[in-house]
Amino acid sequence: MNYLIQLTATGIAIGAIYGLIAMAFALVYKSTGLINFAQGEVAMMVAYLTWAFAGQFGSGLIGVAVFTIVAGMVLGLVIERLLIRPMMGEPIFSIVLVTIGLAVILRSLVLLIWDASPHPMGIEAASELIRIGNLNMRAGQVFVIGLMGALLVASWAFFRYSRYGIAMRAVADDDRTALLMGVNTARVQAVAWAASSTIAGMAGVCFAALYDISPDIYSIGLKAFPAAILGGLDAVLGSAFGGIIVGLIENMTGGYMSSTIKEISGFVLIVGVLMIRPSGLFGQREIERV
Amino acid sequence: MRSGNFKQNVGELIALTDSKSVATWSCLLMVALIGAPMVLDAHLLGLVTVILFTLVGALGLNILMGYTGLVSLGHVGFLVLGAYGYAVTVGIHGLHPLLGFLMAGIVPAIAGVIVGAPSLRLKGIYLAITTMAFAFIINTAILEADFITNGSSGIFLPRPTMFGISFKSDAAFYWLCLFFAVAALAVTLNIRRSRIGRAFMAIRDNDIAAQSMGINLIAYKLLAFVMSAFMTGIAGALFGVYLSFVTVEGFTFHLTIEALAILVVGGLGSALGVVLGTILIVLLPEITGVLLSLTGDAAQEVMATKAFEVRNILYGVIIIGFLRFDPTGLVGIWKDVQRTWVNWPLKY
Amino acid sequence: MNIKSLPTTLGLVAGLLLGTATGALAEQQGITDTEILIGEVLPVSGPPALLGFAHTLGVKAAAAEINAAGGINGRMIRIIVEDDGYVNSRTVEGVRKLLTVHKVFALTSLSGAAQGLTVLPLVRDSGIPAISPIGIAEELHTPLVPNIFVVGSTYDAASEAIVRELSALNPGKSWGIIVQDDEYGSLTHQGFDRALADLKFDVAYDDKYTRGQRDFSSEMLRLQASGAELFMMGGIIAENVGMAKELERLGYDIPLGSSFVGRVPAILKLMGDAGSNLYATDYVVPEQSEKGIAFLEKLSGFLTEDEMAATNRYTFTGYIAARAMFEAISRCGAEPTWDCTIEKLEGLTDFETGISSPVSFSADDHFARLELGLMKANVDVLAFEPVK
Amino acid sequence: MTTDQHHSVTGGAVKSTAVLDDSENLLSIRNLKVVYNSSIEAVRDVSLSVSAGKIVALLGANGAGKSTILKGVSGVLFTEDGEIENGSINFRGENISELMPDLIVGRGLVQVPEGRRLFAPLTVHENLVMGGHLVGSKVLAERLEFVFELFPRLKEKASHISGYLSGGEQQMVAVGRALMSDPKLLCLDEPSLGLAPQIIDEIFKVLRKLRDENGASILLVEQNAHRALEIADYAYIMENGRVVMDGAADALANNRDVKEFYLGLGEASEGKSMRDVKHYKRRKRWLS
Repeated sequence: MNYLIQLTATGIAIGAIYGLIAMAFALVYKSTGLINFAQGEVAMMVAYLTWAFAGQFGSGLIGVAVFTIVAGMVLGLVIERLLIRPMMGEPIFSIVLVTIGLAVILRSLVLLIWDASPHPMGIEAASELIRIGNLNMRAGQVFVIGLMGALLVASWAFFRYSRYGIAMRAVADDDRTALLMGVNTARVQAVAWAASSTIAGMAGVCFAALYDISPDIYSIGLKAFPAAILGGLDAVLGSAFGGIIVGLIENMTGGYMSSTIKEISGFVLIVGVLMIRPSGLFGQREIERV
Repeated sequence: MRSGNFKQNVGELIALTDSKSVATWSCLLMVALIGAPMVLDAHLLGLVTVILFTLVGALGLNILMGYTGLVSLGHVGFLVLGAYGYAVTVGIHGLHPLLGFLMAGIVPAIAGVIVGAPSLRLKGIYLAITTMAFAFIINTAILEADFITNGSSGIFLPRPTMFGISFKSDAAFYWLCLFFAVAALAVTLNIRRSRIGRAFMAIRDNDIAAQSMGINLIAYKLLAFVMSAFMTGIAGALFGVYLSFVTVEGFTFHLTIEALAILVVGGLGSALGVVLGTILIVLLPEITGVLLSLTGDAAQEVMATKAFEVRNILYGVIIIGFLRFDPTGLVGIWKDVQRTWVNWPLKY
Repeated sequence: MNIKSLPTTLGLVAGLLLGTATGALAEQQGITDTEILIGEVLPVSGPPALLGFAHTLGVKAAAAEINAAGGINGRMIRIIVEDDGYVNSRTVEGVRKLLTVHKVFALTSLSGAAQGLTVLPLVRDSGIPAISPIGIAEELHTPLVPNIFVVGSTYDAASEAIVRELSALNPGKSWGIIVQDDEYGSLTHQGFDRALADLKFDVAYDDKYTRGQRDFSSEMLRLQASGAELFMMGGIIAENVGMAKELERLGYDIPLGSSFVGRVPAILKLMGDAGSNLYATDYVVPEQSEKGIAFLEKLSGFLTEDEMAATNRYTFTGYIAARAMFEAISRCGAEPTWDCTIEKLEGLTDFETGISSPVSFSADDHFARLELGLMKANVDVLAFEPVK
Repeated sequence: MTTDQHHSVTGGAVKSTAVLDDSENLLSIRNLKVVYNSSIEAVRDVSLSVSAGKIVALLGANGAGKSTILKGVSGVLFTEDGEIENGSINFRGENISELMPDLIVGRGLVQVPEGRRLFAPLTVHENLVMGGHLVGSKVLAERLEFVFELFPRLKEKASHISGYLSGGEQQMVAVGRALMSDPKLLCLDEPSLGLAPQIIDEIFKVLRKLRDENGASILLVEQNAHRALEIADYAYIMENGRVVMDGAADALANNRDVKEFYLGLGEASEGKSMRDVKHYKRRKRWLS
């Protein structure tokens, strides 16, 4: 029983990181209809920037948190302004390819500026052990679960009740008509990119704090793909849940089957799910009436 | 000189070329390519060989993405299956290389049916991700099935001997790749002007409309996957033979991105574009090397240890640059140049 | 050019420009009156640069040492490094370039094991003397390849050694093992299995993970649940760190065995206290041994401070390989040729470098197996120290 | 034929400037020329105006350029590679032809797009909130009340997903959504398209009510000339990107040519001879 609880707890912790990145995927998809293939790379870049910041100015938690948010927002805005907005009106596929190009650039940039070796993130607080019942958790693991929970509630309320949130959903559905309603769609999309990069950045920093910083952090983006798809690309909340599900399934297959299956379990899962529900578990089906 | 581009019947429209000069130049190029090993040094010959077998794979992807408009991010999966199809047949069981090449096409083609099946239900990004998932699953499957594939140990591949000809030398292997590249190009060009090709392009432009015109969506989408996978598989086998050693590690996800870059840079859906794109992308490292050697010492210092990174950044920049400033790719530029050449000094 | 391998080279020659080919036959490539050109293909970019770059430093130091003493019979050594980023196709390109564009005289590295296998036919057919201290795959030395020499130890031997040593220190204890899903992992497991067949201990946990995996929570939990008392970590760097830290979280403090592959200071820095029970075997001396300290002292004379910070065990292995190669070339006297160099390498017996057991090759064995020694991590100084 | 002339039903050819006087008009478009993809001319030299408190109908067949004018007015031409090459659009004395759409909405000019274009996954309530995107929350609540009063059915369905509503209900949401920002000028693009006659009645009744009771100004683009002329005060008829006729709605409704070409009420409906056809062609030419 304890074994199962342990598996569940750590599965939720890693799932929360996937979930955050999946939320980031969904945010961009929802407001622009795009998949940002550089999402994992954005997370990595923010983590590296934060690492460099912590190296310079110390690893005070508040300082690191503020910097992460600022770095994420700035990175998101820069990407949107330099790469995405000029592509407005081009086919979706072309813009998706632009993000693939961005992914390649960000990966190499990290190696160019820093180096290829793993380094400790330097946030000691994250690796402190916390005892809950009879299981040990790292403080960072508990934090990331809490962070995802908080962002989950916040974004639910945002999209449900805030007028800006509703406007974002409207832009996602039909940006031209949103324009006619007086929405500055470019600004909405910029905000979505900023928010997405910030959330991804938080996930990147948490991951780096738990598992060290190294140039292959971007691969959490690959793990979050199945999560986002599973939840439904257009469902921000669904994606977060998708992350938890993928984390849990990974840990269950790892804990009861084998480790090699664990690493692809997410992909196997989505292939199965997509065959049955082509828009994911929580995704909106195309409304055929209109 | 022609004063314009007029087609008077369908035959002219679908002809491979209506221009004598294009035909002449193609023949000259062919002769030059056949004679290349006599002139090029080993390094350059190696590069041209890489271009040739990369071209086979890129043309394969082009059938799926360029012609039929189905996005695949898992083409490296077909590539690795092709390499293993050949390696298991020839490298492990010692069967005839011809059978190996056949398997290199058939195995991925079968996988193509399996991967293609979701394309009937999924569209766009969802399909792209399913294909990507496939690439990851294939890798694990090959590693796990070590009783067939030698697992992680990899398979040694000697250069083949077929019909009494040994392809051991670089020149001979080059000619083998040239043969496959020309064959792939011929197939691609001819698909384009056949009923199948027109069906593919109809699906690309509007699959619902295509269906209403009597095109069997299921059959043609699967056919596109099968043909694409077959060609990509052949490229995988050639790649494996070139490396002389096949492991899963040799086929990274990066290859998929490289293939996408080729199509984007060259110009999606155009065979000429794929050729130009392949040449540019394969030669990119050499080009950057030359360019950076022209710069100062400081840059060369960076190049000494960070050459790969600089190159990759350039890679990304080129992809984005083409998408942003010239979505028609190199083939578009080529056509512009041609037009300017013919019409100069008039605009059009 | 090597006369014996001429028939096999004919294919290559056909691919060469005729003039260049005859030119190459006339005089030995890579050698001038003042210079000997040595080539290496290695990952000096990307994550594996950690080992590749450290290796180049060892070779650089060895060359600097020789050059400072007047070079090899008056010729200075110049080294050309081709970066392959650990990608097989780029290794092929790199070796091709070294052979035909730079026209080097000898190769002091063939990159990693899988990369070495990939370029094996190319290097073999060219006839160039090559020594491989990093990629130690069986096919590189058995059956004998006339011009390729291998120095060091195999992964399976290292794994077998550590399992034996740790079993001897902890008699009767049960083992757990996890390996990477690649060639390195399967060799590690082979070594483990050989020790198992001999010592017949209990194996409580046995698993395989996917390359690049970072989160080992479920695996380490299974290890703990299995009750294994000794653990063979078959990862390289980030993976071993992940496992050790996970075990620390679970509060499961057992002796951890690892191969020499990831035995670099970076790993200890990353592990922190979690690495306090980490053991390894290696065929080069640990940094914290007498010989190790002396060697690093010597290196600092040839390398900059930044470079010294990047040194690790691969600097040691690179140095050993380079010294052996240079020794063989110098024994050829004024007009070294490929044939002569290969012959002199084969004649190398008990060649001392001071940082490993002596290097010996023979005409029918091109693999110098160096003795493996047990060492333990010292997390306070971020280095390994001998165990005895 | 000079392009700056219109054929007024009332008195042959008159100078268009006589009809347009910017100071009195809410919206006045002068000599507008719109080009798509820098090559296709969709609208040329169109001048028209809407005065406060009136319903002005813009009639014409498919492809006449009516929607293009609305898009130009709303500032969304750029999304379709369209461009205003010439002319001006004055709204309440300000040239708005260079403004971004959100700013135009902010000035009080709102469009109900063709085909309704609801935000299908959003609820009716959320769609309405979107309409009031630029107004303060207090005004928003008032306007919501107003729209629900206008279309009581929407109140019942406020929490329904708008994509699943019937066509008529969707049109109500679309009109209600546009009214949310309390516009000075409401533009409707083919509100009758694809709707059952009684639904059209209902919608048009609301439009009339808006004008009569709330003093609303409306620019109504319609193919259904018959219906439009019923409620409009003034109308323009477009053909091939140009305004070919304009006049008071009732006068137009009684014009012989308008009757025949736009209202389908040709007197010689039976047994058309070759002569009729020739006559038709001649008049058709004259009209364009």
